[in-house]
Amino acid sequence: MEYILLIISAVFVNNVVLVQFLGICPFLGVSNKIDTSIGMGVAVIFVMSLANLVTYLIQNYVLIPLHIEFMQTITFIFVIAFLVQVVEIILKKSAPTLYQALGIYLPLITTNCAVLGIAILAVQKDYNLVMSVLYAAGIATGFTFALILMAGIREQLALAETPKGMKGFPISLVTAGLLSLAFMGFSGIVK
Amino acid sequence: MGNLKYFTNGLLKENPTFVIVLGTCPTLAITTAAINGIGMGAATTFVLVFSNLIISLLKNYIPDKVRIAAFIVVIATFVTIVDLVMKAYTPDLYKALGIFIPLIVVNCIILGRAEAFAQKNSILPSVLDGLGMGLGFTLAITLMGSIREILGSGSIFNIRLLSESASTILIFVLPPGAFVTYGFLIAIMNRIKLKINL
Amino acid sequence: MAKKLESTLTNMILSLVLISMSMSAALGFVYLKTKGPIEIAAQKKETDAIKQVLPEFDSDPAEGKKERDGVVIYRLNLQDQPVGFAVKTFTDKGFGGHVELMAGFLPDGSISKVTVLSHKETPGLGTKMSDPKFSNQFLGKNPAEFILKVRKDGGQVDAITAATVSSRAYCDALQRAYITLEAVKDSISVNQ
Amino acid sequence: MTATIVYTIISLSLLGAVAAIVLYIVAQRFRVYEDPRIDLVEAELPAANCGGCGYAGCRNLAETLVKSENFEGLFCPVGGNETMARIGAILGREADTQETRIAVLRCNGSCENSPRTSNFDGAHTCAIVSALYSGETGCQYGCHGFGDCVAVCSFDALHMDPDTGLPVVDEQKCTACGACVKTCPRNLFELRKKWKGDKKIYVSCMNEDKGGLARKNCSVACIGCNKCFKVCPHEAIVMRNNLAFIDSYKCKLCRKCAPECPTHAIIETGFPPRKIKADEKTVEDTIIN
Amino acid sequence: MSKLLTVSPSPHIGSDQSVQELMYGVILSLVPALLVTLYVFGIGALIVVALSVFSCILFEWGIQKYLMKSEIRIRDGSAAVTGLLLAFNLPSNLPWWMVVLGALFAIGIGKMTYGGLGNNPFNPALVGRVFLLISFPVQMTSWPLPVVSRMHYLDATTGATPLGLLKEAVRNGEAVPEVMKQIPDHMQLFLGQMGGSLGEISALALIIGFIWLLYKRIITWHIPVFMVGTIFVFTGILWWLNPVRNATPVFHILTGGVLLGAIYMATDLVTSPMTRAGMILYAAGIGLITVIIRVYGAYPEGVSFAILIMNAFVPLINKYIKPRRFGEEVKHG
Amino acid sequence: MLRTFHKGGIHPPDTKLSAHQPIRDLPLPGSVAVLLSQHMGAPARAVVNKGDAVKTGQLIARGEGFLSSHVHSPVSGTVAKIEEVHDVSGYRRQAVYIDVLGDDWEDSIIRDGTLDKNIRSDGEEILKKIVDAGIVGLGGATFPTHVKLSVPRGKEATCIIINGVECEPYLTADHALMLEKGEEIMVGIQLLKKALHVNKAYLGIENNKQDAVEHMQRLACGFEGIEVCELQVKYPQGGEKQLVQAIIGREVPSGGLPIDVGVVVFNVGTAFAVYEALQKNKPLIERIVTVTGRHLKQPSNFRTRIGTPVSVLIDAAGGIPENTGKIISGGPMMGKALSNTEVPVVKGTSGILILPEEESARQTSQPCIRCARCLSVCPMGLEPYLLMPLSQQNLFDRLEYEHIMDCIECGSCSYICPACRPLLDYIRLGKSNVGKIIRSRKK
Ligand SMILES: Cc1cc2nc3c(=O)[nH]c(=O)nc-3n(C[C@H](O)[C@H](O)[C@H](O)COP(=O)(O)O)c2cc1C
Ligand SMILES: Cc1cc2nc3c(=O)[nH]c(=O)nc-3n(C[C@H](O)[C@H](O)[C@H](O)COP(=O)(O)O)c2cc1C
Ligand SMILES: Cc1cc2nc3c(=O)[nH]c(=O)nc-3n(C[C@H](O)[C@H](O)[C@H](O)COP(=O)(O)O)c2cc1C
Ligand SMILES: Cc1cc2nc3c(=O)[nH]c(=O)nc-3n(C[C@H](O)[C@H](O)[C@H](O)CO)c2cc1C
Ligand code: SF4
Ligand code: SF4
Ligand code: SF4
Ligand code: SF4
Ligand code: FES
Repeated sequence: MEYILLIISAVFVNNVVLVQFLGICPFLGVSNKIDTSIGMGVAVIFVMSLANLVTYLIQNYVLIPLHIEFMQTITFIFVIAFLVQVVEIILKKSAPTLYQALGIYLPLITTNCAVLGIAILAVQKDYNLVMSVLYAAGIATGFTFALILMAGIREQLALAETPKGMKGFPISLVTAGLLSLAFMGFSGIVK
Repeated sequence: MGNLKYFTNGLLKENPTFVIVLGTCPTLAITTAAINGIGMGAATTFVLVFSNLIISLLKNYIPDKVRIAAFIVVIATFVTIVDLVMKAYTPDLYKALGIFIPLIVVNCIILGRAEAFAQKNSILPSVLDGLGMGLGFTLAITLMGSIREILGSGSIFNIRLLSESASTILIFVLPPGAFVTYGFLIAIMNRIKLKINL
Repeated sequence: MAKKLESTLTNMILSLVLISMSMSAALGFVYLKTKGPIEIAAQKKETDAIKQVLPEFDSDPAEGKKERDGVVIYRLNLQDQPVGFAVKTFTDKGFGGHVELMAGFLPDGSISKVTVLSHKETPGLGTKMSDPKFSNQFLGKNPAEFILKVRKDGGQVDAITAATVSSRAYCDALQRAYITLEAVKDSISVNQ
Repeated sequence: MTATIVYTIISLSLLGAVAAIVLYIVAQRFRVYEDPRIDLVEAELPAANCGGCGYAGCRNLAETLVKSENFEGLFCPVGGNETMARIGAILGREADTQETRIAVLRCNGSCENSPRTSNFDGAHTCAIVSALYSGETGCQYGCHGFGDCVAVCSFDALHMDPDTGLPVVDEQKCTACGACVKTCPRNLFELRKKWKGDKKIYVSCMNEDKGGLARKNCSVACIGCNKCFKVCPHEAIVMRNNLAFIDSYKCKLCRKCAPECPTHAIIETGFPPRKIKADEKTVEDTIIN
Repeated sequence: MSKLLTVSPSPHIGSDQSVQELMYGVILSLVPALLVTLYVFGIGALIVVALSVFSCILFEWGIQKYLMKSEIRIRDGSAAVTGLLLAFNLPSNLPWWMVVLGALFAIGIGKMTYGGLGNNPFNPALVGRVFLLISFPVQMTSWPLPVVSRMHYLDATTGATPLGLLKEAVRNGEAVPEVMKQIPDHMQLFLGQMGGSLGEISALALIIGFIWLLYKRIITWHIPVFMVGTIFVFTGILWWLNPVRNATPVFHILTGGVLLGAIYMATDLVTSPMTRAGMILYAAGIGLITVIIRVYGAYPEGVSFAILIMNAFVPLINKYIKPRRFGEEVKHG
Repeated sequence: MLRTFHKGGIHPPDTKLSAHQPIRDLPLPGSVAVLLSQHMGAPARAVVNKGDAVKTGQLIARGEGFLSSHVHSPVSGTVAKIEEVHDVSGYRRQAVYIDVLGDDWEDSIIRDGTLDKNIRSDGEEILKKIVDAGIVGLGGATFPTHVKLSVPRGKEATCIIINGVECEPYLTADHALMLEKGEEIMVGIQLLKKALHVNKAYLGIENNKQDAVEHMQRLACGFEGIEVCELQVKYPQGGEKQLVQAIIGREVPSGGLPIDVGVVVFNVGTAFAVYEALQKNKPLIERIVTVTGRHLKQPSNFRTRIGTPVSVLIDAAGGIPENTGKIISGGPMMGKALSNTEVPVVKGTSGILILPEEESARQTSQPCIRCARCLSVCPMGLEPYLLMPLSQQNLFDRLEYEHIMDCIECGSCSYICPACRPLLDYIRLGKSNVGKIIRSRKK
């Protein structure tokens, strides 16, 4: 039950993008087509879970024993960037089709602050290894979910006549705002 | 004069917040109050200036393959420095900004500038660019913070403008208000830019 | 522009290690420099919070500190005369979950002042817990006779409009503080 | 105390070293070759992604340019010769230099010249009118005036003239991308050689009807009378289906043809005004001939 | 013949149902509910309705004229519908400036930023309402008592809505059947004897409007019926499992704007799916989310949020649920 | 419940003004212009020259190639010229102009008007005579009938369906024909059945023509294997895919033809033309044309020689009304507006409709309110509201994916749209663009 609530909370109630404000740049950047959103989403789910796994290990088996918790930021981001780059290079060679579908989003993920943010948050929340990875997966699913909803709306807007001044970022942000307004309805479901 | 344009560039023409639209997370998350904007802006500017400085110094000694890794180390160092310093000397602000201080590392503006500018330019322009970008960012998020604080809490820089019991438009300090305010500010900026160009 | 270093293995390792080394050296240095101030800041915060809820004192809060069930009790003196107790208390019944209060109790058991240390309540609703309009009603009340419950639940506390949940949580935390304080009151002394 | 600093330095350096080694190995083992020149070429292209070259965006053209042996048939109309020369330099090849060109509208059937014979009332696009019927004027070849070409020009080089109801090309802005040529359902645009000072001479008509009919439907139609054809000393004019066409690459701008045209269908621009000749023939004379 | 013939592509005739007719039809169908609300809430209701409709129209006009510099289309009636429905979602003692602000948010952000009628992904009236609910929770959740506060506007005596009472009771661990004793019975709920937003009170009046809308073919029955049905089924299951902790399904349907939402807000043509199957999925989604929010969430009533959330799904629904094409996947031997 | 097709459909007002007008012979015009391209496919090649004398029914142009059709002289007289004339689309096309002199018919044509039920020819001969008579579908598409009768290899016809639906408002030509020439049509149907070697035929008639239903049902008793189906009124029931579904419940697959479900559809006029060709040796030189309009003095059904200018028809019906705004060849849903009244009648002209000015102008288009009405009336299950902007933005791949090529251009979507959007205008444009792409891909 605890795990289920964790997931529901991560996906809907405390949606990364709409409530916690993490990973907004890629959210605005790659949400213009549903297909790309799905690609990006899957890539993020994969990288985030992996990143949380690794950062959990680093935190608990390196930083804490050595009493250098202040090195958290630098080691985490280093490891994440490193992971992303290795995954990208490997994918490109060994699974070119997968790379075509997902790999092109990988470089975008390094600068997605959700990945680092969630790694740090998971540490702050004192999750165990399983919870930490599950949390990351849930959050990334929430990210994907928001991305796909947004992409659907934006695909529809592309066929309609948006006023000139609002085209592009402004309309996307307003839409995100209304989306987040709607999601406020979920507040209180999970503490 | 020649170098000045590197500085002014970031203020309006290539304002990271309103024009390039990067570093959006802190822009949305911490702008519930104007003072947070200044704090976040100062921290970011510090990191920007120093990382631009170091990277433009070292650019020829970093092989391409490890470029990003090296940049990240440099940036993360300065971020951690800011983090520690703020924790020590401005604990309240540190608490308000929360996780977004360490996240300056991944603020797309910084890495973006390192990649796009510092890596290709010499020291002075890089520093000026960092300063301009940082200032542009600071101004932008302080503006957003002010608007949200005035409308949402009825105060500015924690100075109350309305009586305690007056109703304020709460939504502006909540997530939806952040998105909407940001959207409209960009729209207005686009308009102003058009007008100026004309 | 001078030529860039090639991406050979040695170059890569060398440059990355050198950069890491110098950067981490700088970092370590700053860490050591700020370590002290950070601790002081944390302590100062604690003291400040206590200062807000009690009249003037001159004893060190770290002495005469006792913890039980997550509630921290400080006994404070002025010139060896008891000034009162500061109780750092909490509840999980807030609208957003965890709420932490610092409550000051005078030696006679009445409440001197309460401040909110941390909470996750909704801005504009639950956040009104910190407003004097709400918190002032507890001043001078002694929980022994003052029922720490909102009126809806048969108590004497006027809830915040549209934020009964937060008001209840506040009362709950205070009640916890009072009960814990009563239980350990006698076992702590300044000159331990 | 100092232990912390030591740990810090060691752990980070170790991390750096390991990262460098792994990255190096992985990069070596999993290398995928991509021609770096593609990026260089793409950087030269104007990034308008207009498709004027016939490829799906600038990068696509860049890839093709890098792969291809020579530049035959590959040309960026927006960037023009300069760009192609620079790309040629990057790739070490000769770029085909093409004459700069400009779009010209070959219709002069303004509301006045070509009276309406019906009112169209449907979606306002030339493509739809054209698919539906012969158009609002009697001329089956002329401009519908609903401005599909204006809408498609991504360089803001076309505007409707409210008086004539015809599109006007802005010579400064036109990049000869050819979008309008492809779009106009009546095929009224032609990319012509661009002379200095925007000098041009062309037959502003596409009407292939016989003289009388053409003239009935539009007062400035080419009636196919052959006069210009006969007078041209450079064999630049061809007659096809009752219609004269001036080849812009053969034309030497001698200006002999224009005064001959009884319907003033030949348009000259960019020249100093000429003296009016007394013995101009009327249109009716010519048709009777 | 002197005049020129007109030429246009086929078809050459058109049906006589226009956008205006649809919108004015909706307004007309709201008249019974309006009358009930005027009877129950009196002056306050009148002020809120008039103000809301007027400001919506004014804002739309102003934005079209001065900001978009486009054709003025206020005569199509959609702004009036938005205004009316927004008012129907507010308490009758809401301060006037909040009503105006709500209208500004509804029209300005919910509708005109997207280019006006037909382009908005979210229901403007609900955007306005939820904006107010979140911004001014105190004012938006204190409801004038029915009938007694008729002659007052701002200083009306207030009380809780039936759902508010229910939520409160459940939070405190009281048994639902006990609470129900303080709450008007089903018949009173049906006729409109309860506190609440202007338009959500009388089920009867809303159903009369629904029948009129169906008769005029302005909406189809699918969304309202499936939405109410889903709510009935889910609350029914919960009630059957534990009647002490949950209210009856009929209670859920008659309270908190379920009918108003189902008949007028979920059916908004612009923000609902295009296909029948899509509509059913959408309606069921709204029903489900409503129940979740009501039973587990912070808000006592969830219809507005549920509709807005499902509005966000509409583009996806339209993209993946297509009408059955003629001649698709037919196999003949 | 009466039978009808399942998906979509609309109910425009009937307005069958000329419903009970008898068929009248239009007086011979002074001259005619016979277009060489009156059918789907390649234009016919003229076989007469300027100055030649021709008799009524004489072959004047030969259809060459598989998809083409012969053209016969509808009048007797001399060929004045072979030149262009405006066709319905306003473009000029080649036509044979004939100055009328008397009414001198080819000798082989039997002109006695008696009913001849005696079928003498076998299938092959029927097909040949249909080719010789230049018969094309008279239901509107003017598809050469002999092509339809040559069922492609691998497919098999099991029945034929005769289209007496006439679902377009205003038009009554088929209705009048059924009332007056019912038996001839029945014989024509038998001939068509024989040509296709099937023994079942259905005749579909909508129940707004109750008299025709009853009349034909009575007649059908005298013929074997003909079933008259009364159908519930709904536009576009006359569309062949809809009709096939309404009558035998089968759905023609997307992109397919009725023959894919074993059916061939013919118009009643076509059946009558087949009767005349076989039993009377008469080529297709005249047809019934409805001339109608609310302000017209005398809405009528005329037996009209091909090539007669539209103006002559209108004059015969009482002259062109004062406030005429639009003249349509065909019905109000699918007909083409004319820019000129000198357009000659062709084999496919089923009616001339005159609309007054106030009904001519389109309503101004408003933004789409996503009401889904277009989608729910589309008989093909398409999404017109989506196709229109896709077509405006030239997104051809999406258009193809959204089945734009299935659109039968019935106009139901534009008709119903409360925002008066020109949906079909853009869909048609998109269709032609996508069609081009598909064709170029096949090459
Ligand atoms: C989004 C949202 C946030 C809320 N936040 C709080 C809160 O922080 N504190 C609180 O006591 N009530 C909050 N409430 C209100 C509670 O749900 C509940 O309705 C209220 O406390 C009941 O109290 P009342 O009887 O005073 O109206 C919130 C409601 C919503 C919908
Ligand atoms: C390209 C094309 C090919 C056709 N081929 C055949 C055919 O092989 N057999 C046949 O019976 N009908 C054929 N038809 C005729 C159609 O079945 C149909 O009768 C004709 O398109 C007119 O129908 P409509 O008036 O419903 O548009 C063909 C039509 C087209 C457009
Ligand atoms: C929308 C639509 C409506 C049609 N309505 C009729 C009609 O009412 N009567 C008719 O005979 N044909 C109608 N047709 C043409 C038929 O689809 C079909 O082409 C014709 O019945 C075939 O017979 P024919 O080849 O003898 O003309 C319609 C076609 C379409 C696309
Ligand atoms: C049946 C029907 C229901 C409507 N419901 C709403 C509604 O709930 N909220 C609203 O703002 N407008 C509503 N409108 C008006 C209009 O569709 C709405 O303003 C558009 O969403 C604006 O683009 C409705 C219109 C109709 C015809
Ligand atoms: S030139 Fe061609 S595209 Fe342009 S308005 Fe005329 S007909 Fe239309
Ligand atoms: S579209 Fe035509 S006018 Fe515009 S730039 Fe291209 S060639 Fe020139
Ligand atoms: S015209 Fe085409 S899209 Fe419109 S209703 Fe008819 S078949 Fe459907
Ligand atoms: S009928 Fe018209 S308004 Fe309705 S969805 Fe279709 S196009 Fe839009
Ligand atoms: S700041 Fe760019 S993703 Fe968060």
